[in-house]
Amino acid sequence: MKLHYYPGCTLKEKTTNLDESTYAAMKMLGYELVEPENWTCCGAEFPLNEEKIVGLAAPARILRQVEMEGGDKVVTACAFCFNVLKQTHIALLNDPLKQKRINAYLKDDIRIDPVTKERTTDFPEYRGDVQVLHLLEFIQKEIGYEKVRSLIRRDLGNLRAAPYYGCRLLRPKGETGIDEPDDPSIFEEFLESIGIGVVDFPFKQECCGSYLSVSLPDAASEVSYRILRSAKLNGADMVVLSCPLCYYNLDRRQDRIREKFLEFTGMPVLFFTQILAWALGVEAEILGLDQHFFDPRPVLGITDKAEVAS
Amino acid sequence: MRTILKLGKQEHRFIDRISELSGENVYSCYQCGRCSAGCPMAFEMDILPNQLIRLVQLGEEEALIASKTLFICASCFTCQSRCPKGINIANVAEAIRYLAEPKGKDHFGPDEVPAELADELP
Amino acid sequence: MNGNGKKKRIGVFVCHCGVNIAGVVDVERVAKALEGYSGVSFSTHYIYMCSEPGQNMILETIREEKLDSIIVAACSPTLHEKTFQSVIELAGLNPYQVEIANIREQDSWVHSDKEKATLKAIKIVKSMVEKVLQNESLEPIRVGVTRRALVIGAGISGIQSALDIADHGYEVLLVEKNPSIGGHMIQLSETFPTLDCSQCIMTPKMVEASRHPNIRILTYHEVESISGYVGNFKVKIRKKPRFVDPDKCTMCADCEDVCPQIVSDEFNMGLSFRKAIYLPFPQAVPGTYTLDIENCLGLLPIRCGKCKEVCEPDAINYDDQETVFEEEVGAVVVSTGYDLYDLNHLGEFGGEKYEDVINGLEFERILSASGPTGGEVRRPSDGKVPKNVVFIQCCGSRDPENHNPYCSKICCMYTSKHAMLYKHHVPDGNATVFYIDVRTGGKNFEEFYQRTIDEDQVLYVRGKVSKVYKEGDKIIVWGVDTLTGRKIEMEADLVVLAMSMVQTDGVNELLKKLRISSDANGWLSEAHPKLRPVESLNAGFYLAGCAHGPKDIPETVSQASAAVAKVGDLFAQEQLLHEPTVVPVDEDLCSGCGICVTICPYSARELDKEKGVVKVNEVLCEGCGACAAACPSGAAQQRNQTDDQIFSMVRAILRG
Amino acid sequence: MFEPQIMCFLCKWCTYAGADLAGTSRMKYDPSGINLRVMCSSRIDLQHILYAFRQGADGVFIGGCHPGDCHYVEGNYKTLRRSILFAKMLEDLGISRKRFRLEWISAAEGRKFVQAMNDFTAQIAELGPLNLDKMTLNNQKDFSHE
Ligand SMILES: Cc1cc2nc3c(=O)[nH]c(=O)nc-3n(C[C@H](O)[C@H](O)[C@H](O)COP(=O)(O)OP(=O)(O)OC[C@H]3O[C@@H](n4cnc5c(N)ncnc54)[C@H](O)[C@@H]3O)c2cc1C
Ligand SMILES: Cc1cc2nc3c(=O)[nH]c(=O)nc-3n(C[C@H](O)[C@H](O)[C@H](O)COP(=O)(O)OP(=O)(O)OC[C@H]3O[C@@H](n4cnc5c(N)ncnc54)[C@H](O)[C@@H]3O)c2cc1C
Ligand code: SF4
Ligand code: SF4
Ligand code: SF4
Ligand code: SF4
Ligand code: SF4
Ligand code: SF4
Ligand code: SF4
Ligand code: SF4
Repeated sequence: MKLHYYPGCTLKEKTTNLDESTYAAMKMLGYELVEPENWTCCGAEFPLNEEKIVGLAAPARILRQVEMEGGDKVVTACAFCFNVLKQTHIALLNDPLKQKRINAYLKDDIRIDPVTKERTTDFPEYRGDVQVLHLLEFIQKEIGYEKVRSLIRRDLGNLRAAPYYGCRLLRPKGETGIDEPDDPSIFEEFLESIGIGVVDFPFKQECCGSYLSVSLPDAASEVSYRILRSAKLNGADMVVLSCPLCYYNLDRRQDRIREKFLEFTGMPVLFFTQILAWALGVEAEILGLDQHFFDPRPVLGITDKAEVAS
Repeated sequence: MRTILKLGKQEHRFIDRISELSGENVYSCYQCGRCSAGCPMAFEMDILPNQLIRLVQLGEEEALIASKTLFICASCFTCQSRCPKGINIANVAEAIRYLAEPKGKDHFGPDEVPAELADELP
Repeated sequence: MNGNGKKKRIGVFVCHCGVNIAGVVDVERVAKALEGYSGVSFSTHYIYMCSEPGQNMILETIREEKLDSIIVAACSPTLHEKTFQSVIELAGLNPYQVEIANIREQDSWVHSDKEKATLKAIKIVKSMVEKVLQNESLEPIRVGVTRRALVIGAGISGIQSALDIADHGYEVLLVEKNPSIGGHMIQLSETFPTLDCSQCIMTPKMVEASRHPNIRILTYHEVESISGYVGNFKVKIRKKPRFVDPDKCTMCADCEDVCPQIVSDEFNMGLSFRKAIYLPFPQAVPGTYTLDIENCLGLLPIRCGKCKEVCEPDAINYDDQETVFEEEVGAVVVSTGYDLYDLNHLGEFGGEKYEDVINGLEFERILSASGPTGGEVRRPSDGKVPKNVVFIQCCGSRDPENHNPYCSKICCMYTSKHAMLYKHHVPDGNATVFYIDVRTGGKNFEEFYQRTIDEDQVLYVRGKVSKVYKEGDKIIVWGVDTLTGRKIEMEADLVVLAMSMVQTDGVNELLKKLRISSDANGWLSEAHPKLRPVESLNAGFYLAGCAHGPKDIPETVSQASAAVAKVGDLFAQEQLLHEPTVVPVDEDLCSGCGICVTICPYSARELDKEKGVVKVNEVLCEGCGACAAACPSGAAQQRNQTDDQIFSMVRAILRG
Repeated sequence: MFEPQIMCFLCKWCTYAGADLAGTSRMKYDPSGINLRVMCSSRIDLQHILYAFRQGADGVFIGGCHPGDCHYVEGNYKTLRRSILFAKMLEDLGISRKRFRLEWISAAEGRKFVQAMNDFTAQIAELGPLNLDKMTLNNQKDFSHE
């Protein structure tokens, strides 16, 4: 089955492991992912300000492209992109005036084909009909946990994973979130369906430090550490998440966390699609597990290349 | 510290401008402090999120523009999800930053990102 | 013409009110202008109509001129309509044959142009003549009163109401859904602001209620439906099977001892266990065991049947059945109390995940001398004495965005009490209260709160908590002190949440059937927020206690007694008199469209399916006239304000 | 000068009492309106309004209790809903909707009643006479009762 998938720039450049594992997992689940043609960056941050409404044009263009290609929904694996696209979708849906203003930009689009140098103009407006789904939601609503369960090939029953939502899957509270901001369960349900043990920990919805790892690295480390520590205290073998920024702060920056908090010994951090693909029997090489700061392979039982397929 | 409280035209214009830019009704904050209690970055801030809103209510534009908090807020929306009055402080902070920009108060420009981080940062 | 087709003889009496009217309106001219106007056979003016000589003049004129109806052109009807009604009654006429033409408040006092005011007065008087011409003589609708009350819910409000009604000398049915009366108050430890032991002041009342000859207590019963109208209700009551005969049960506890089924104890807020056959608490009224069929293994001897075997007095009857019976009452007091907001709404506090994060009622049980910890403050998880207790106010209250917008009113006080009592039990412990405001608007409440800080050294921190979670053995609380501008993180052994009060489950469904409205938050609505606070808009229903909104015990008891005073008003009447200016139906004209049925706010109209016309319960009709305006076929005509009357009045006003 | 005739239907509990209050407070207002007391504003129906216009009214005024204050729970909401319809139907019949007004005036709002009367009278004076009575006099229903 074909399905529109918006990867976002980070997944193509930096966290290719999230992108590749998404492709691999979805293939196992019977989906062929289709990226909207000529997709651009979503802007990475939803404009929080009425004056910066132009910022909606980029994500709206992506949705329009999906619409042009006849799609009625688009999934993302990145929590950040999901959040921007979903907020854009809702903002345009609820505010006809905004939709009009943005469409004024979209109509003036010009595209020049890099090869033929052909100019395309006269683009249609975005009608607002594209449903934005995070992959976790797509699995819950459209694939169904039963189906996932039936396709599991590796037994992860002896492992315990802490689902980390972070901010962008749940907040701002309201239509944008995929679950209750302070009592979510969709990630847990997902993990249960792939047969891994689930750890409930109170920091699952806390912020990872976001971009403050640039401006206030120490503060960000502290915030990240609290999350990892809480997961560990509650018996997690790994943290599972869906946001590249959270991944950056929680995994890639574990060096800094260790410097600051000497008692911290490290914690594997995986994208949910990696653990899904692994459970579905995808080979380890495809999953980009070697890109992680804290190598998750030992905890998954991957020693060298000797994979245990069941 | 002393504030000579004067809610004149200028102050109201400022408060209304912030409300308009952010889409939040800053008048409705009743200073429960819940935003600050749950804010993950509060420990780094010079003024707490609830104080940020308070200063808007007092029309203290300058104190706000001078505050570090504006650039520490991580836009995590924890405050928004728990505020009894549904106020989104990240939006308010963004609105103040917007007003501060022409005054040259951007805290951390992209060129200041260390090169080794720039490669990896999403 | 009047209803009988006879010509009317109308008298017009124009009042000067000294110069109040006559100074602006030419009263003589008014009286003149009415002479000979349709149906008017006499017209005069006089200086003070309401004075004794004025009244006498009217009386004599009626007799001499053989008048059958009169118009008094004077002040507003609100002032003297009653006066002149008595005058014509003295003359042997029906009070509905007098109409007041308001030429003072709505004419002479508000205009200064004499000519215009006079012309206006003439039109006003003529319009009233047109009305009285078609007025019917009416008798008030009389209905009897059943002097017997139903009280729903037997907490302190219901018990107080029942006792007061019974002391007035009337019979009361006190219906309680639980196995015992007592409500929440019997669960409390000590009560602010005086710290009396709740059981000590409550138990005597419960016993008194059970012994009062005028009170019939129906515990383990529920009201199924109520029909009828004020003074004459029919109530269907459902008796739930208790499987134990209260008259035979000696409370020997033998059954309890052998029962293998252990379930969580509601009375102790789940902090202890009970058996499937149980006594809810030692002072329960009625003093009898109850077999909880939901949790019983099954009554068949093959499944269990142990309790019946050991019961010496043979009080247990496995064949007990649910029954529904009907009773007649004249008034209903609704005193169904409150529930606490569910902890699960607060995910950021862990919902119900953490055993040591509890609500106020659980803490009451922990503090109670007869509670699950025997009156020692021990925390639920491991029975340790907590050394750091954090109290969090306004949980689920004052939060229009996520929870309930209202203030629950009592939690500031009970939190203060909790902190104080905790310090009495654990003097070396720390009590910290997180609050937004401390509201102590009751007699001696502020003094009580100040004692909590002055003498018991409880620390009040101003700021609303945002997160409570567990780390190992410790509970961590994230708050803020808005007074110093510091974010606060602290460890606690026990956290007590002042959960919002909410309407009792199921009450609104019941009351919707009774047409008692509730506000946006689910609390029952009073007839007027200031002037009729204990009556429902629906006549015959009275409100007492927390069913109407959050309240403490003193207020609950005052409201209960006030409601009973209103019940007394009702029962003191020989017969209920009802305004007859209602809207009946002309069956010949009625098409049975049913429009009026949906319009009527009092359900006074009902479609008679067989006859295809509407039936009107004149006792329920309040005479608003909304149905008359809506009826497409003119079948609904308001007595003494028919469409024809309105038309003729309009004509007189505009052409008169 | 044109002196309008205004037919006022006032609810007994609120607006009629408000008009009384204007009287006891000795406020002065234009005498063009004459009041008819009904139990509730919801007693008034389109036919009453049309009849008034046919009998020569230049304006029709309905006064009721503020929303939420109705003595009969929700009568004024019914009036409100109906009056929207009335206004539309009047327009259809060629009568400006400005000649019809619904106001919520409580028993405490004597001043508001005075303002409403002056205001409405001025508005009608501006519109000029309606003269509907002259146009339709012949086919008018006869309510004489001699
Ligand atoms: C933690 C806590 C501490 C408190 N401490 C104090 C204090 O120290 N001092 C003070 O003054 N106040 C205190 N209060 C307030 C006090 O509990 C209430 O004011 C009082 O109990 C209200 O009594 P009530 O009769 O209205 O309601 P309830 O006590 O709730 O009684 C209602 C009764 O109606 C029954 N019922 C409900 N629905 C039905 C139905 N459909 N059919 C039949 N029966 C039904 C219920 O089972 C219950 O028995 C406290 C409250 C709390 C939560
Ligand atoms: C500024 C202010 C604003 C308020 N606003 C509101 C509001 O918006 N809403 C609200 O619900 N409440 C309000 N209240 C409260 C409200 O005024 C009272 O609740 C209410 O008036 C109390 O009525 P009462 O009959 O008990 O006392 P009072 O109104 O004081 O009446 C007592 C009467 O007794 C008479 N009297 C006193 N001594 C004697 C004697 N020895 N012999 C004979 N007669 C005597 C007095 O002359 C007086 O007429 C307000 C109060 C204040 C001060
Ligand atoms: S949580 Fe909301 S209401 Fe409370 S202080 Fe913060 S912004 Fe104000
Ligand atoms: S959005 Fe900003 S102010 Fe609000 S909780 Fe997050 S970091 Fe704090
Ligand atoms: S009846 Fe009314 S108007 Fe006449 S004297 Fe008495 S108070 Fe004055
Ligand atoms: S054994 Fe019988 S008498 Fe004894 S408590 Fe049980 S039911 Fe009552
Ligand atoms: S029959 Fe039921 S109540 Fe009796 S002992 Fe057995 S389980 Fe308990
Ligand atoms: S009574 Fe106090 S604790 Fe309860 S809701 Fe009101 S302010 Fe909050
Ligand atoms: S007059 Fe009012 S109360 Fe009476 S039947 Fe008609 S709508 Fe109902
Ligand atoms: S609206 Fe008139 S015709 Fe229709 S059911 Fe009621 S009384 Fe009969």
